[in-house]
Formats: sequence, C-alpha cells, structure tokens
Amino acid sequence: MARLLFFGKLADAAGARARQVKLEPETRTIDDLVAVLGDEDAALGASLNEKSVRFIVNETLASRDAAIGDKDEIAFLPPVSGG
Amino acid sequence: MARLLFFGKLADAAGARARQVKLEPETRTIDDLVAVLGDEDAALGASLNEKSVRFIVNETLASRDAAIGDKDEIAFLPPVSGG
Amino acid sequence: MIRVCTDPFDPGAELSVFETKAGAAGAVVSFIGKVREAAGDSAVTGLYLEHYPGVTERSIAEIKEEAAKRWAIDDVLIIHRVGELGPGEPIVMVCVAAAHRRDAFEAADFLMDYLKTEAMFWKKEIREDGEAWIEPRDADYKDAARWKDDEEE
Amino acid sequence: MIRVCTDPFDPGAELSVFETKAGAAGAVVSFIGKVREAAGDSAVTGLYLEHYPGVTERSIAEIKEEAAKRWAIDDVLIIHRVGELGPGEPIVMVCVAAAHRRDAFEAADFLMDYLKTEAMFWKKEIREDGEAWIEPRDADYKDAARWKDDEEE
Repeated sequence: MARLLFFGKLADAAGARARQVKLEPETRTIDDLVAVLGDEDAALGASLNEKSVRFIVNETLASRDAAIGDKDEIAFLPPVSGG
Repeated sequence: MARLLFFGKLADAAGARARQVKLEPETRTIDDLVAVLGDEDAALGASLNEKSVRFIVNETLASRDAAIGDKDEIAFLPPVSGG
Repeated sequence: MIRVCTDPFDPGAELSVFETKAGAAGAVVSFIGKVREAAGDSAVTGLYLEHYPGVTERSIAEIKEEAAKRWAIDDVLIIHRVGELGPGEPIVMVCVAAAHRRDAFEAADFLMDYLKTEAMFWKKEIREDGEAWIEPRDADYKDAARWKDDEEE
Repeated sequence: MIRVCTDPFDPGAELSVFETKAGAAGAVVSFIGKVREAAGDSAVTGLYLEHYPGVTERSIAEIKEEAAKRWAIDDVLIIHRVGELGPGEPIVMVCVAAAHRRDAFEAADFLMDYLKTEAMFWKKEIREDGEAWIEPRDADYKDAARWKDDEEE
C-alpha cells in the first residue's frame, strides 16, 4: 500500500489528510496517480492538476513524471504559507 | 560668558568637557573662536580645525561662519559613534 | 536551533536566552510575525497551521545552512508555531547573531522570505466571514526573488 | 519611545512589552547592538559612551519621524545606553512594529544606520592595549548612504 498525504486546501479537496491506497502496476508515475484520483473524484483531480501543486515522494521533492511504487509515501503540497 | 562644550576626543584635547569663556567683541564667529582657542593651545586648535568637526550653537547645528555671542552655548562635535 | 512547536512561545524570553548566549556577536536581529487581528473588514478569530513533520524541519535546516554560507553569522534561532493560534499570538520568530549588523539584518530578512514562500507550512485564516487558506502575496514572492539574483552573481 | 539611559536594560523584557503592545502589527523587527569582546587581538574590557543631553534625544526623535514618513510603521522603540558599559552588554536596541515585514525591516535598518553615523553619541573603547575613541567604519557610512539615494527619488 502507498501512503498519500494531502496538505492545506488539498486535504479539504481530498476529504482527508492521509489515505492508504493500493497502487496498480500500471500506475507508474505521479501523473498516473493523479489521473487515477481524478477518475474517482473530478474535483480532486482538478485541484491536484493545478500548476502550483508540488509533490514529495519519500520525503524528497519530485516532478510529475517521477516513478512511484506501492511502498512509497507520496505527498501533495499546495502553495505554502508560513511565517 | 559663553559656555563651550567639548565631546569625545575633543574633550581630551581641550582637557575638559566644558569651559566658561568671556568672548571678546571681535570674536564674532565660530571660526574666530577656534582661532582664539588655537592661539592658547595649538594642538586643540588643530583638533578643532579638522574637517570632520561639527558645531552646535544653542542646540542647533551651525556652520563655521555662524555668528556667536557672549551668552551662547557652543558645542564642538567630533565624528559620532553610536550604536 | 530550529523548533516547530504547537505550544505558544514567549518572544521576549527567547530573545533573552539567544542574545545572552551570543556573547562575542555584536549584532542581534530578531523578527516576530504575529497573527493579524483583521483581514480587510473582517475580524480574524484564529489561525490553523500545519506542516509536514520531519520534511519541514529538514528544509528549514537546509536554508539555515544556506544563510550561514552567504553571511558571516554566528548563531540562528528559528521558531515556528503550528496548530491553532489566536489573534495577536506570535507565529514565527527568527533571531540572527553576527559580528556586523548588515550580516544579521540580511540573513534574518532572507530566512523570513524563505519561511514565507518556501518552507512547508500551510495556514488557514479563520475569520468572522469564513475560513480561507492563505497563499503568499505577490510582495512575498518579489521579496524572495531578491536573493535569487544574488545566487547568479 | 526614545530612551537614553545610564542603567543597563534587558532586551528580552523590552521586546516582550513592545511586541505585546504591538497588537495589530503583524511584524516586529528588533536590533540589539552589544559591546564586542575583542578588537583585533586585544580584549575589550569596557566602553565609555557620552551624548549631548537634550540635543541627542531631539535628533533621534526627528529621525524617528522621518522613518514614520518613509514606511508604514505602527510603533518604534529606541533605547541607547550611555556611561560605562562592560563587554557583552547591550548598547542599543531598536524595535519597529508594522503591518508588513518589509516596512519593519527597512525602518529598523534605517534607524540603526542613523544611530551609527549621525546620532550624537561618542564611544571610547577601553582595551587591554589602551583606549581609543571609535569612529564609524567606512561600511557604516556606505550603509547610511543607501537611504540618501531614496531621498532623491
């Protein structure tokens, strides 16, 4: 199972801060995963497709075409706002 | 009597922070006063003639040719160093 | 030192400890950011802040290292609240100690720009007229971009 | 508030009072300048500071007004020690509260440049190898000149 983390407004869009999901073998990249999530929930898909969203795989920043696997922790980050 | 104030290294040069002096009628400007003080003490005169020295007459910044009188408070300021 | 904490902190007490420790450093600059009390016409009743535990702290540690490369600084303290905060409460504090004030000012300024635009915190403002996730203002991105020019030099 | 004082002050306690008062201001920047502990190879054993009572305070009040014209700031605190100080003791503290951090940073920076190059204080450093009246460094004049360009705009 992969662990998905949603922060800020993306947690609102996903309806949860974290999800455990089974990644099918054909879900090879973050882009693939976003497509799968968008198929289940179009609004969430739209939110995750915003250009400002960044991705972290196993605690390291990753691009949309980064490879992912079924043991990974994948985080979706909206624009930050600290301080 | 005029009141002369010397600050910082100029107090060291004058040997005092303050002096009361009788200004002769022909001592009309700060320049005149510096000349009088320099006649008494050449080293003090040299210190007061340094370009970085500033002058205050009755709590207001004044130029070397500012008029002074026998009731005035005249301060000699070397370069400042606060903070 | 870097601290991400859910409990309130006391900026004055933190500064006391920091500046006392900063013996030989002639200059100490501190910045405190607080929850504002109004957004436009609407009163702000609270703030909710979240972060990515572990990842956020590590990214702040990296930017602290970056600041130490760019400026001659002796010590840095970064405190950032997460969780629920009330109006007027301190959210963030950055302290920098250095031999010269320019280094201390610029490093503190740089660290704050990073914390505003890059560090992994997400902030929701709870207002009388509703809730809203906050994003950096254009001015924040502009401020942060000042340091990128430096990088290219 | 402007305070020229012979007694030591506690920067942390001053910041506490200042930032608590600065309710609606989202940003508070503080600067503390301390007596350095060494000048080159020679230990600094103390500092002696004098000012021109009345005139110094008035000139600082004027520069505070100037800062309030240039930046959107809510509150300013300036404390400056005079008399005899030991190594590591705070000499000066400037606090600025503002709605936005850029205003707070720049106004604090500006006030410090003024205090270093224009305000009527004279400082003698007492070192193991002798005493010396201090004058601003070239860097201090350069820092202060940054704001003169602004004036001409």
